[in-house]
Amino acid sequence: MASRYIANTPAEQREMLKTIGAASIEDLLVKIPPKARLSRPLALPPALAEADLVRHMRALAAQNADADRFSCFVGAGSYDHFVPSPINHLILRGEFFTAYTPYQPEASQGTLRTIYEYQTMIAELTGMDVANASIYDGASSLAEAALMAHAATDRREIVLARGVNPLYRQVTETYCEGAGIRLRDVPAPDGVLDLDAARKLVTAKTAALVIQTPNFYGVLEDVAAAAELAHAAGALLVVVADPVNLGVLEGPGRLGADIVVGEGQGLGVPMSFGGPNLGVFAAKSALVRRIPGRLVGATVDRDGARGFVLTLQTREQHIRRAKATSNICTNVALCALMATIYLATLGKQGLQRVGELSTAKAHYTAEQLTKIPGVSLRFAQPFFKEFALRLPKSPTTVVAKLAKRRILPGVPLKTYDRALGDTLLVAVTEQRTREEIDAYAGALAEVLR
Amino acid sequence: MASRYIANTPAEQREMLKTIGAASIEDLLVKIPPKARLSRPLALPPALAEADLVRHMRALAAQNADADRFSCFVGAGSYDHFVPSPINHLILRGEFFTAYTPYQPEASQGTLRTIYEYQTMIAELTGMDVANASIYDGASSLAEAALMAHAATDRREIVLARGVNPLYRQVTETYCEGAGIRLRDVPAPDGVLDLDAARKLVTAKTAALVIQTPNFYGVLEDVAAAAELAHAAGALLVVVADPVNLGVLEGPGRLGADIVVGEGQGLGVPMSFGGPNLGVFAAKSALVRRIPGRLVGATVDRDGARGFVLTLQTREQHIRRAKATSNICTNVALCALMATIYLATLGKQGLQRVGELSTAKAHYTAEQLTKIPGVSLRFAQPFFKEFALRLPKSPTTVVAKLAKRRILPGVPLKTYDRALGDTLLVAVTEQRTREEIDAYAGALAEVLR
Amino acid sequence: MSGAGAYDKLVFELSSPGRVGFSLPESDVPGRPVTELLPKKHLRGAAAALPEVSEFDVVRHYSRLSRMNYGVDTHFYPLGSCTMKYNPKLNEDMARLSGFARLHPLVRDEDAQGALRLMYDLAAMLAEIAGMDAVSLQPAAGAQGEFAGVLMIRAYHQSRGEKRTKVLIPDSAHGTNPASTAIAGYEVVEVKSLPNGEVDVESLAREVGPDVAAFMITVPNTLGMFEPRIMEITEICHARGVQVYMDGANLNAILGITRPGDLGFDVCHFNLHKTFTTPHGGGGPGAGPVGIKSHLAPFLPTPVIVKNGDTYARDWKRPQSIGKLQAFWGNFGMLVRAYTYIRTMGADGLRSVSDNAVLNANYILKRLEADYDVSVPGPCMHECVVSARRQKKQGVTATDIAKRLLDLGFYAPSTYFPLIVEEALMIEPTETESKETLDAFCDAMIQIARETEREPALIHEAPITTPVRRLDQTRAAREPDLTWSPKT
Amino acid sequence: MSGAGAYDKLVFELSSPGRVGFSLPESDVPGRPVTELLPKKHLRGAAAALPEVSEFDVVRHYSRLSRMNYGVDTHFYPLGSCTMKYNPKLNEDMARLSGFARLHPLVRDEDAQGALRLMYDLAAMLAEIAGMDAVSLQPAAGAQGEFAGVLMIRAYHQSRGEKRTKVLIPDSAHGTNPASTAIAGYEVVEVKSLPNGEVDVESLAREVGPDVAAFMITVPNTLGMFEPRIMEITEICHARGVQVYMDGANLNAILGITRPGDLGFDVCHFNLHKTFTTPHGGGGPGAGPVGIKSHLAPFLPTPVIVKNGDTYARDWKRPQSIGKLQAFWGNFGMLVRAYTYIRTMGADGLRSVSDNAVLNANYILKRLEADYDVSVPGPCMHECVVSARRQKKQGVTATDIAKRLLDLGFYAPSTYFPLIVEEALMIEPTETESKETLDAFCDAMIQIARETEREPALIHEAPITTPVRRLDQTRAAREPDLTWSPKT
Ligand SMILES: Cc1ncc(COP(=O)(O)O)c(C=O)c1O
Ligand SMILES: Cc1ncc(COP(=O)(O)O)c(C=O)c1O
Repeated sequence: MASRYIANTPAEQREMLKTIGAASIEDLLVKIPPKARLSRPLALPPALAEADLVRHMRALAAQNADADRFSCFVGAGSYDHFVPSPINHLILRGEFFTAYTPYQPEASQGTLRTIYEYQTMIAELTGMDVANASIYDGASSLAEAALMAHAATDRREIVLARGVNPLYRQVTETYCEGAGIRLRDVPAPDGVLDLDAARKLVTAKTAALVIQTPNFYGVLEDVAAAAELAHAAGALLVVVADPVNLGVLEGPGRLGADIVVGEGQGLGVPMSFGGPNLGVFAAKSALVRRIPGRLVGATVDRDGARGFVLTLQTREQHIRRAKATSNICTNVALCALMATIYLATLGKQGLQRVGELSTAKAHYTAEQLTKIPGVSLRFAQPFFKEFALRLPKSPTTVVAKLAKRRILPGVPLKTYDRALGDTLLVAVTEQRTREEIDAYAGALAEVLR
Repeated sequence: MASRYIANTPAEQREMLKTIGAASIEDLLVKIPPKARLSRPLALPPALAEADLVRHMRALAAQNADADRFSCFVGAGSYDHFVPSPINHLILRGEFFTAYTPYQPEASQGTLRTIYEYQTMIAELTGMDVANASIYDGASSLAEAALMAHAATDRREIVLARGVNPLYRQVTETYCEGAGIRLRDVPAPDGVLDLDAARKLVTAKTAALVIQTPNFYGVLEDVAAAAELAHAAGALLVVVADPVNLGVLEGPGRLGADIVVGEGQGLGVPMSFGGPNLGVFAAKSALVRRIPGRLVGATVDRDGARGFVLTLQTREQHIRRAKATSNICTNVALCALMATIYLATLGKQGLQRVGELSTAKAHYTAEQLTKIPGVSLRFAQPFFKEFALRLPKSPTTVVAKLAKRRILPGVPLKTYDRALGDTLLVAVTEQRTREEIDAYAGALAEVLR
Repeated sequence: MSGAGAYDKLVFELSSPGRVGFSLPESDVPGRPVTELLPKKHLRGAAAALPEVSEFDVVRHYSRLSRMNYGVDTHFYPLGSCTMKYNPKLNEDMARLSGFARLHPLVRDEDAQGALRLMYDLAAMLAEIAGMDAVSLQPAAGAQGEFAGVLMIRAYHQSRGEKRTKVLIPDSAHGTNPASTAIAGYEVVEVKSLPNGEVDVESLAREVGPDVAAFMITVPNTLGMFEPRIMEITEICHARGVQVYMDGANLNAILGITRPGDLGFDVCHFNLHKTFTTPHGGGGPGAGPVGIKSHLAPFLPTPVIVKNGDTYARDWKRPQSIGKLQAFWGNFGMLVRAYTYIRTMGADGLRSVSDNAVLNANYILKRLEADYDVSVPGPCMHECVVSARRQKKQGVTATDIAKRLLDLGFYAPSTYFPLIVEEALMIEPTETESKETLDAFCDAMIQIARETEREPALIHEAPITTPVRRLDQTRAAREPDLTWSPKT
Repeated sequence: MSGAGAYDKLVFELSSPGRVGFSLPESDVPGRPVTELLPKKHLRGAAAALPEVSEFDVVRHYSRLSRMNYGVDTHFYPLGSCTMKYNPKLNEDMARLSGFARLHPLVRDEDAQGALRLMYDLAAMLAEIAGMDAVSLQPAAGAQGEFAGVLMIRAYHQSRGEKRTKVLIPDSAHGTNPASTAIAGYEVVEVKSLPNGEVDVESLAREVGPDVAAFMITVPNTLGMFEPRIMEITEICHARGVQVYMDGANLNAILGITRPGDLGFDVCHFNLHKTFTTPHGGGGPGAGPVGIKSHLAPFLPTPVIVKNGDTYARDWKRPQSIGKLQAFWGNFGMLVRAYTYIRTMGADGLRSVSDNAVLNANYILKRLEADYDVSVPGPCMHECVVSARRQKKQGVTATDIAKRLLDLGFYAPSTYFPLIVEEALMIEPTETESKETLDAFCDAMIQIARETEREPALIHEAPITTPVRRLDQTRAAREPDLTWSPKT
C-alpha cells in the first residue's frame, strides 16, 4: 500500500531513475558498503491506519491524569494557566507552523516580526533592555545564564540560592561541568535566601548570584537586597522569574538584576508533560553581544521600508562555531509565538488580572487547607501563587489518596530536600475554582482524619 | 468590563461621536420611537468568562451519546464515516472560513476554485453533467429537485418511491405545498420500488419519479428500470444517492437519472447532531438554467489568465427575485469545501475502499446479528452499508438497553412506518471495527435472551 | 502576480495515477468482495475520475488556494447586509467538542440531553432578544427562515379559513424575500419606497386589503435606516388581518435596543451567521431560526424542542405544523457557535454590540459624506449606503470603486444593493472593527474619490494586486464551463 | 507591495488604552487585594506596557503576519540539512489530546502511564532505527543531543580514569558540533576534509591519539554523501580508545538502509523535527533524542524511563548520570508527534521515506548538473550541494540566486553551508515532494542560470514580490534595534 506521506508513484520513480540514469534506487546507494547495510526490515510495530492509530493514541492519552479530568494543584515550574482560544488557531497557520528559522528574511517577515514583538514584551516584563528569541526551557536558560556570567566576568563560581528550583540547579550543574564552573549553594532555612550566608559565599570568585522569585517554595525574594550584595562583590545577579507573574510583580531588572531567565510556559503554552517549554532570557544591554541564541533586529530594506532580520549572528554557532556564546540552534520559536499572542491577548490589564486571581486563589486555598488540624504553612513568608504546606501525614500518601478523587494536590518535596519530607508544594492558578479548592480542602481533611 | 469582541474604548467612542457631531450613541438612535425602545436589559443568563463557558459547554457535551464514546450503528441519512485530519485544519484557514459568498471574484479565487473543483467531483460521481455549489441538505435538495422538475415539465405531481427517506419526503412536502404540487407514493412491500405500482402512478401529470438508492432500507434500487419508466411517461427521474457510496456504485446519471440529489455529509462533514449537512444537487446540462443555487464557471481575466466567477446568476434570487429558480442564498459552501478536500484526499482509490469496507462490514454485521435466534433481515434484497433487521423484541426497548452498554444499535423504524414496528435500521460504516460489531452481536443476543 | 501569488492549479491537475492521500485500515472482517456481494448492474463501470494526490498535495494546494481569498480574519470586509464581524475562535473549539460534533441526529432524546438543552435554551434566548414567543431553530439560513415564516403565516390564515393570496414587500428588500414568498405560494406585490427608503405608510395603508396575507419588511431597512413609523405600520396591518414579517438580517443594529416582537411583528427570522458570529465560510453554512408570536405556534416546523420537567425532548405531535425544512433539527453546529457567543456576551454585551455597530457606521457615513453622495441623511443604524452617482458622471462606477478597494487592501462594500439607490455602496463595518481600521478604509474611499478626478486609470485598471484581474463574466455565462475536464 | 501584502504593523502599534482582548472570570473567592496580600516592594511600580488590543485585533494581526512567511505548507522549502518535509496534520491532533497536552510533568508515574509508555516505546523504536542500545528523549534539540552525547563520552572516559581533552570534528560539520563540544569542556580540533568532502582517513588515523576523546561526524555528510570508509573510521577510533559520535541530522537518508549503531557509532542524536516530521515552527521547538551503546548507559541523563513488568516509571537512581538537560523529561509534545509518525509509517514506510528522499535529491542533482557546478559527482544521498561558482564569476552569488528563487515562488536552499564548498547551495527536497514540484524548482534554477547570463538585473533586484526587499543586515548589527519603543 502506498503511503499518503510520499508523493512518488512507481511510474514516477521509473521516470526519475531514467533521467538520473540509474536502474533502481539501490543503484543510488552504492556508496554504502554492503557490510554496512541492514539486511532485514526494521523491527518496528506494524504501521497503523489513521483511524486505528487515533484509537490507539486516545487509549494512551486516557491513561494520564490530565488537568481536564483532574483538579490540578501541581506547579513547581509548570502551571495550569488559562490558554485563550485564538493562540492555537493562529500558531497552526502553516506559514508560521511549517517555516524554518527565518534565514531568508524577505520570506520570513511574519516570524521575524513576532520574535521582535516577543523580545519587546519580555524585555518590558522583566525590566531588562533586551531579550533573546528563546532558549529551550527555564532550566536551560538558567544554565546559559551561568555560562554567560562566567564568560562575562571570567570568574568560576556561581552561587545559587536554595530557593532556586532544584531541577534548574541540576541542569545548571550539567552545563557548568564542562567549563569547570563550581556551584555553591546558599541555604534558605526560612524559605528565603539567607542574606548573611550569601554575603559570605559571594566573593571575588563569584561570577553570579542566582535567586528565584517567587522561589521554589512560592516565596518572594528580596531582589534589591540580592542585587546589592552581588554587585558589591562584582558579581552579576541572575534572577529566575516566571513572566506570567510579572503583570503584578516588579520586573527584576528594575530591582537590579543583570540577567533574568525563567520558564515562560505559563504564557499560553500547554503543560504537555513538561515540554516543549519556553526558556526566557533577558539581559542588560551591556551584555547583548554575549547573549546566547537568536536575536531579531529592526532594519530597512532597499527601498527604505521597515524590515526585520536575525542579527548579531556572530555570537552564534553557525558562524563562531566552537567559540559561540552557546551551542543553541533550534530554539522554541513557536512557544515564543504562543507567548507573544498570549501577551497580546491578555495585554496590560489581563496579565495583571491573571496574577491577582492566582494570588487571591492561592491565599484562599492556603487559608482553607491550614484550617485542617495538623496542616500549616511551612514558611511564614509572603507567597505568590504557590506555597509549601506541612502535613501531618506523608505527602506521598496524601497525593496517592487524592488522585483517586481526581485531585492532584501538589508536589511532595521530599525528593528535592530531605528536610522537607513532611511538605507538599501547592500551586493555585486562576484556573482553579472555589468549588475545586473547597473540594480539595474537604478531601484533604477526610484523608488526614 | 469591556468585551474582547468589541474594539472601541470609551475614549474612542467619544472621539468618533465628536467627528459625527453627536453627543452620545443614544443620539444616533433617534429614529427609533421611544415607545419602541426596550426599557430594560434583555433577560439573558449572565455572561460567562471564557474558562467558565468552556466548562459549561463541556458539561453539556458530556450529556450526549457521541460516536467517540459510543459504538454508532445509526444511519438513516447521517453516517459516521471517517474524516481525515487535514480537512479540519484546512477549512479553518481564516481566508476560507471567514469569507462571504465570492461576490468579488478577484478577491475570492480560493473559494471559487474549490467550488469549481467540487462541482466537477460531484458531477463525476453522480454521472451528471453539472452540479451546483450546494443546497442546505439532502432533503432540501430533493425538495428543490421537485420544484425544478415541476418548473421544467410544467406538471404538478411528484411520484415518490416509498424507499425515499421519509424525512426527505416530509421536507419535499413542505416545499411543494406552495406550488400546489401533489406527492404520490409508490409502495415498496419488498423493500424496493414496486415497478408495477410505479408504472400506474407515473402518468402524463407526473413531473418526476423520485427514487433513492441505496434506499432508506439500505436496499439497492434498479435505477435503469425506473428511468425507463419515468421517461416513458415524459417525466424526469430524480435519484437520491449518497455520494460517499458512489466510489463503488454506478453514478445514477449513467443509468438514466435526470437529476441526482443527496446528502453529502458522509464526505468529511461531522454528523453534528444533523447539521450543517451538505445538499448535493446535480443535473443534466439541459436543465442547467433551471438549477437552484450558485454555480461557478471558469473564464479568463483581462490579461487572459484563467479565473473563476459565480455565473448564470440570473437564475438567482438577488437578480430574478420572485421569479428565481430558488430562494436559496447562503448555502453550505464550507461543507462543500470539506467534501472537496475529502474527495481529493480519498481520491479514486480511497473512495472505492470506503465503499468496499462499509459494504463488507455491513454484510458481516448482518451475518452476525442474524445468527441470533429470532433476528432476521426484513427484506431479502441486496443491500449496501445499511439494512433493516427484524427483531423479536421491541426495537425501542433494544435501543434503550444497548445504550447502557454504549452501543447505538440503529433506528427503530416504527416512527416512519407502522408496518415496521418490529424493524431496526442498522448502518455500518468503515469506522466500525470487528470488535465493535462482535460486541454488538453479543450484547444484542443477551438483551434478546 | 508572480511569487507567492502565482498559483494556477486545480487539484485535478496535480493528480498522478496511483498516488494516494488516504489511509484506511485493511478489512478486519471476513467476507466476499463487493463484486460478489452486490449485483453487477449496481456497480460502477469505471472508477470515478477523482484526483490521485498525496496528503501533502492536498494540504499545500488548499493552503495556497486559501491565500487567493480575502477573509474577515485577514481583511476589513465591509460588505453591507452581511454583518461580516469577527467569528470568535472559541466558537469553533466548542462546536468541535466530540459530544456535539460526533453526535448522530437520530439518537434518542435520552442520549442527547446536552444537545437538546442547548437548543432549548438558545431558542429561549433568541425569543427574548427578539421579543417573540417561540423560536424554531430548524431553518438552515435566512432564506429558509423566511420560507418557514411565510408558510406559518399561510397555515395560520388557512386555519382561520381565510384566503389571502398576496404578500407585500418593499422594493428595497433583499431578493430572498420575494423568492421565499413566491415559493410559499404567494403572489409578491412590490411596494415602492419613499425616496428616503422609508415605507410610504399612507400608500401601504391603501394596499393592505383583505387579499393580503402579510407585509414583509427589513428593520432597519436595507438603507441602514430605522423605519420611524414601524409601529404604526404593524398596527395598520393587524387591523386588516395582515401578518407582519420582519427580515431580521439587520438585527445587529438593535440588540437590546428594540425588539421585533415589541414593534408588533408576528414573525421574524435571525441570521446566526450575521448577528451571532457563526462564520460565513465562503457562502455558508449559516442558520436562520425563525421567531413567532404565540398565535403561530401550532404551525411551527416539527419537531419542536420542548422541556418536560428536567428533561428535553423533540415533540413531533404537532398536527398543524408546516412540516419539516431539513431532514434533521437545524444546523446544530451553528447553533452551538451562536449559543457560545450569546453566553459570552450576555445582555450588556449584546447591547454594546449594537451601540458600537451603529457608532461605527455613523462614523463612516460622516467621514464619507463630503466625497460621496449620501442617499439618506444620518444618523443611520448599523450600516450606511452611499452612492457613487457623482463618480459615475466621471466614468467611475460602484464596481470600479469596489475593485480599487481590493487593491488598497480592503474587501468591497455590497454594490448595487439596495436596488433603489443608484450606484449603491452599502457599507457595514460591524462593532468588531477598530477605529484605526475604519479610518484606513475611509481614507481609501476618499483617496478613490480623488483618484476619480485625477487618476481614473488607476481605478479602471484595478485590481492589479489580486491573483487575477477583472474577469470576463459574459464569457462565463455565454459559454458555461462548470466542470473541469482533462482537455481544458 | 500594496494590497494584501502591504501590512506594516507591530502589535504595539494597534494598541489603544483600555481595549481588551481577554476574558477572565471575576474572583470567586473572598480575600484581600494583592496589594494587601503582598509587600509593596515586590509589586510593579507601573503596569507593564503590554499592548491593549481586542481579540480580533490579535487574530487579524497574526493572520496577516503569517501571510508574510513562506512555510512548507505553502511553498517548496528545499533548505538543505533541515529536512523540510510535510508535517502531518494528524500529529497535531494527537499532540492536542488533553491526556497529553494538559498533563502536568510532576504527576506520579501511576498517573502518567500512557505518557510514559509512549516515551518508552518511542525510545525503543528510535533505538531500533539507529541500531543503538538505548535512547534518551530528554534533549530539546539536536544541539542539546550533541551536548548530552559528548558529556556521556566524557563521563565514560572519566569513569575509566582517562584524561582525554580533544574532540575531532571535520571542517564540513554543522556549527553546533564544535559549539556543543566546546561547552562540554573539550578542545575542538577541526579535521580537514578531502576535496570531495570525505574524511581523509589516513590523516585521521594519525590524529586520533591518546588525548582524543571522540571523533564526531555527520553521516551522510553535509555534502549529502555517504562516507564510504565509515566502518573503517569507527574501527580506527575504537582501536585508539576514541568514541565516535554520529550527528544524525541526516538520518532521513538511511532509514532502514543502514544504522549508525551497525556502522560502529557509540553515540548518535536524532532530530525529530527533521526526520520524524515534527514541525519546525519558525525555529523550534524540536527534539534531539540521543542514542548510545550500552557502555554509555550508566551516564544517561536522568530520569530514565523504565519498564517494570507492565508499568512504566521514571528512574532517578543513576549515580553516574550526566544529570539533567531540561527541567523535565524532554519535549514531550514533539515526542507524541514523532511517535504518531513512526506508527503511521512502520518499517516499510520508513524505508520508503529514505528511498524516495534519495531519489528526489539525485533527480535534482541530475537536472541541475549542466547549469551549476557540482562539487561531488553523484549519486548523492538525501540532499545535494551545488555551487554557484560559475555564476559568481558573472557577478551572481548564491545569495542572489536564493533571493531570485523567492520571487519565483520557492523558498531558498541553504546557502554557504557546508563551508568547504564555495558559493554552496545545499538542496534537500525530502520524500514528501512530488516530481512536479521538483521539476518546477529545477526549471526555476535553470532559468536563473540563464538569467545570470542574459538578465542579471532581475536577479540583483530580487526579491520584488516579497513583503520587503533585501534588508540592510549591516545596519541591523551596527545599530541593534532589538525592542520596539513608542518613538520608533
Ligand atoms: C436583508 C437580507 N435578508 C435575507 C437574507 C438571506 O439570508 P441567507 O443568506 O441567510 O439565506 C440576506 C442575506 O444576505 C439579507 O441580507
Ligand atoms: C547537520 C546538523 N547538525 C546539527 C544540527 C543542530 O540541530 P538543532 O537545530 O536541532 O539543534 C543541525 C540543524 O540544522 C544540522 O543540520
